[in-house]
Amino acid sequence: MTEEPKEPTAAGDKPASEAAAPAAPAAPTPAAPAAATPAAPKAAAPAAAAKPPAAPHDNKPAPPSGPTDPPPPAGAQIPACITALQAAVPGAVEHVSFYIGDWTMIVPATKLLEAGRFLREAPAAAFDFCSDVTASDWPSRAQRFDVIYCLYSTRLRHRVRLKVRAAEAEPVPSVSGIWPAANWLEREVYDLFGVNITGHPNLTRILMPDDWQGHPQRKDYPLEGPGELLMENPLDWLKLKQAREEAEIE
Amino acid sequence: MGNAIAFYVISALILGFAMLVVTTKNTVHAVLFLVLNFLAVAALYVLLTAQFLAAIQVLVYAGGIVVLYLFVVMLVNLKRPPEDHSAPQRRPWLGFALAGVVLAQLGAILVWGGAGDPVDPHTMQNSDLALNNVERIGMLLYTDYFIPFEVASMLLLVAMVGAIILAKREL
Amino acid sequence: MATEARQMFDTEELVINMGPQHPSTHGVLRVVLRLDGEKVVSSDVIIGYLHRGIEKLSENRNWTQIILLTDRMDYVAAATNNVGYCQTVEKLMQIEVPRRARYVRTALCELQRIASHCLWLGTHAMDIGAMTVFLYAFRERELILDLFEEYCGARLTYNSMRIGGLPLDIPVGWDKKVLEFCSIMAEKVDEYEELLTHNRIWLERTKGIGVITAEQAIAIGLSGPPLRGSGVTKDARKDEPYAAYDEMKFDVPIGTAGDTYDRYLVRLEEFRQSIRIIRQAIEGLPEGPIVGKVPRLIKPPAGETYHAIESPKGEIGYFIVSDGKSTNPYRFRVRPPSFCNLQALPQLIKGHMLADVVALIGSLDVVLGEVDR
Amino acid sequence: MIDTYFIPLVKILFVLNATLIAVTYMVLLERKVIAWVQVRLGPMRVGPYGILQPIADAVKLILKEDITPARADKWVFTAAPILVMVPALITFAVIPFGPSVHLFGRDIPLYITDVNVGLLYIVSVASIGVYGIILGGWASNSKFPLLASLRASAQLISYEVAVTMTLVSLIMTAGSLSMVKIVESQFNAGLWFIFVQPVAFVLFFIGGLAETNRAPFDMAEAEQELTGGFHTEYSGMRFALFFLAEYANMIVVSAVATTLFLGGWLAPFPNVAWLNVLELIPSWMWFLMKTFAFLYVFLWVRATLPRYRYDQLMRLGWKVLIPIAIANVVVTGIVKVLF
Repeated sequence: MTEEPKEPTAAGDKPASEAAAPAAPAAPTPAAPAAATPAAPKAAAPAAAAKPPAAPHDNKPAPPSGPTDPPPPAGAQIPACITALQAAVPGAVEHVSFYIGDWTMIVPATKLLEAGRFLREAPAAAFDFCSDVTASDWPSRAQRFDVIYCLYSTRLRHRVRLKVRAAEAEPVPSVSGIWPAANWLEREVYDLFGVNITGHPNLTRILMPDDWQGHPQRKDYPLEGPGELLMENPLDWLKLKQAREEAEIE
Repeated sequence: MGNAIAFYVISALILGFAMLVVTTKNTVHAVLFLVLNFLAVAALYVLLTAQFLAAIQVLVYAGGIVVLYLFVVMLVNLKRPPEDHSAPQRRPWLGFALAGVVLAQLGAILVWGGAGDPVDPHTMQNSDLALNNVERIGMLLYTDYFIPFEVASMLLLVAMVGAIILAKREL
Repeated sequence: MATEARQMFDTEELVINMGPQHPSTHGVLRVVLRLDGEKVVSSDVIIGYLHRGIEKLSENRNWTQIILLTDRMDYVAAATNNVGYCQTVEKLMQIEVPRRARYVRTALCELQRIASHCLWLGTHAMDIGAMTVFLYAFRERELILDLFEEYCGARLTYNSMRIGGLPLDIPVGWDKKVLEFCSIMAEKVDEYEELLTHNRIWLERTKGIGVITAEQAIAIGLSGPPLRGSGVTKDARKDEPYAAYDEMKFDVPIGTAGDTYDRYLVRLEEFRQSIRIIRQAIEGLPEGPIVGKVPRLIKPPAGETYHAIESPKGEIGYFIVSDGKSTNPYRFRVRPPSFCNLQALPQLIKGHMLADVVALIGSLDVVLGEVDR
Repeated sequence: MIDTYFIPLVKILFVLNATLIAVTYMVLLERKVIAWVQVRLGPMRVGPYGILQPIADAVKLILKEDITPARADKWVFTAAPILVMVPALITFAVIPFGPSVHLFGRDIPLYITDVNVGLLYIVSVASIGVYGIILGGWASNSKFPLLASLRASAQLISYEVAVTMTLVSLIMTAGSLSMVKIVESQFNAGLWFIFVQPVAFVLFFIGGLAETNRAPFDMAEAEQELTGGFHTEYSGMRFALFFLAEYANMIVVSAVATTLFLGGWLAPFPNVAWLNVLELIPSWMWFLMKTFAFLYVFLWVRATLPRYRYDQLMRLGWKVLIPIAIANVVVTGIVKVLF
């Protein structure tokens, strides 16, 4: 498990909770120790810096630092496709995990395209159906986004999940070249999370209006919508609203 | 007496519509006046008890050809605004000169054309021609004027094939 | 000279906005079509008009409240959404669902499939001009809605499942009514077949329209009847059996040419297979409890999973991450089949006429509530 | 004086009003027939069994606001529905509803006039009807109606050719263009022309469907694709004119088909002796019954058949109907020469 270099300001508890997770057997344990201080919103977070650190309503425990990727239990036999990938593309598989019947591989962004092409062509894997591409947001983690690719093979009828960790502006190569199905799915990930996907034929917003500010499905995006507060300054918002009214009128 | 008045009214209509066709700015209106012009000519045929010709005039001219003009005008009209009167490529004097020449020819035909004595419309009413003019036109067309009829049909065929080659992109 | 004459006749491309308010786009779908005369040169699909942010909303709801939200995604097949969601959470919490509940779930899913296919057949035929089939298909759908109303009190948004099993047992006499419905439905499907399958105009409007090969279909991510219409045998009920499908005997209809007509035949055959499954499920309904051991306060352990089932539109998948502490899911993601099937629309309608665009939107059977979430 | 002006005027008024009432009740009949086919009841609320529905529709359409879209060509926009309705109505001038009847001591023929180019008059007037649809689509100055009007003009022209070619073979058997003489020739032949010219009948029926934008050929106002086709922008009285003109055209086509193929006012097999009991039903009643039967088939076809695509429609028109019609003319010619 290579340790990524931690930012000094990160909440001190990060390595402790990481160590706690793998040691515990597959049975779940409360990941975040009670002492975690409410994670102050990072300076990088898009929320207006001027906003006072909105302490989440106090009874909610601190957001977990990252997804639990329990390592495979000792007895489980790693499926052929993963071992074939590890052999074919060195360094492609950072971590393999197994949880209630699903195999997941954590793949570095740089090796994603190679791994994807291998998984699609290799006879042992034959993942020709990319059923889903989505992301999950862990604001307290340096590489905040987890881009998840759920793959399925129509011939061998088995599933696997790839995970790529990416920071806010870190480029993630688009797999729409390998699986055209991922085209719209990646557009949605960009639209709702703001993951910087590169090499996508037409990366524009798909669900939100084109002139929308911000990415709604991030954890620090207020549930009730942008309102005046989120804009860098309310004046932009007013100008935008008037422009939109004129557009309707003429 | 009624026929004479009708004749003058209808010819006035024909001339009026013809003028309007040339002068209106909006091309679609021009085409519509052309249709009215053809209908007035058909009315004139009815006046001359040539019902078959009137029906054919309405069917072929007013109902067929001008619809295709309208078809083209509607497509073309979409793109370019009608050019104004002072467009460089207009040659007004040449136009008036040609019109003058045509007018002179018509005048000549009218004066020396050896027009027979006009048949008074009443006898026309129940003459053999009026009663079954379809048969008479049929006989005339397929006996005396058979060759021009065949040449005309060949001409039309060639025109149709030409149009298809030009317009259809992938043959 | 010919080329110069050619320019003379080059008509300009006509850009037409089909939707978002249009009689045959089955919801607020907007397709911008660039037409050359009647042929579609290129098109792009604009969605998002019905985006209610269900995924963001469900991250602030507790686990049982989310069942309501899943009703409103594919509002034509709500029961299947509920079953899909509950099974994902049961997989997360490793709860064992009793056999009786699984049988009822199978029956409900298949009833929902027939209802969804009835609506598809009605609107698809209406778009191509055959107005009568719409009324016949909706007459049958009415019977199913009555059955659902009797079971869970609602006709459209059922809220018909609970995590761990059923909210309540099936009412007395309900199973007899379902069997009676199956017999009625069997001959009604033959009636649809009579009206359309060998109808010259129907054949001409659907055969060879919107052809997509098996590889293209898999690559673009089609699933469900559109994928099986191109000859790919992928059906979550057979590949990853859930509920009680492993105990049911049924076969999966597969098309060959991958055109609108084959997708129509596949769905028509699915009518009959669903009736067969419902009969087996209801006749073999075992006795026993209807809910598994579910803790009062549902808090699945930390972890994430992806579980896909076969909705009438295709493979609907739930990717849920729970952080083990709070009563809300940390991340709730739905893989909507209509969204992925709709992605194939520009590729399908290229080079077809305007009337085919309408037939193809119907053939993909898209529900905008699910596309926009 | 009475004969030449007064009686034709009365006949014209009678036929015109009868047609307008028939057209409004055609709307109700269509909704009822399609409803029965679709296992529902149709309009039942206005008056007993929905009888007064047409009046309700008429009043509603009169009261509805009449909108002219911005930058639409006002004159042409108003003229279009008139250009569709008028040709449909003036065709009734030559349709014979019955032989002459003895009323008020005078023999009154049950038709307004008998022009010796009757059939040609009908076809040429029908070709004027095309203008209304084209101009209606163009004048509303929006994309969908324009596309619909382009489609409609191409469809009507190609089916006009098909119908005219079909009628040529019929005129060869009937021997005259005048509608009254056609019916009389069916009387002399002792057979309706549907038995003499079955192919022409089928072609005329299909052509008639296409001419009036009905059933499998209603491309011009395909709601699903062109959101209402050429009369999308129309509302109020102008829309009513378009709407009623369609039904008037339907009645015209049925009446013409009855006169040409089903023996106008003749009872079936007119001069078969023992069938004379059928003469009890007056001749014009026969005409109305046959026209109604034809109209019923129109509605029935609309309820069941899906719609053709635009290019299939044109292919059917040019590659199927016209060749068959021409072949039919040739065969009729040969038969007439041999026998």
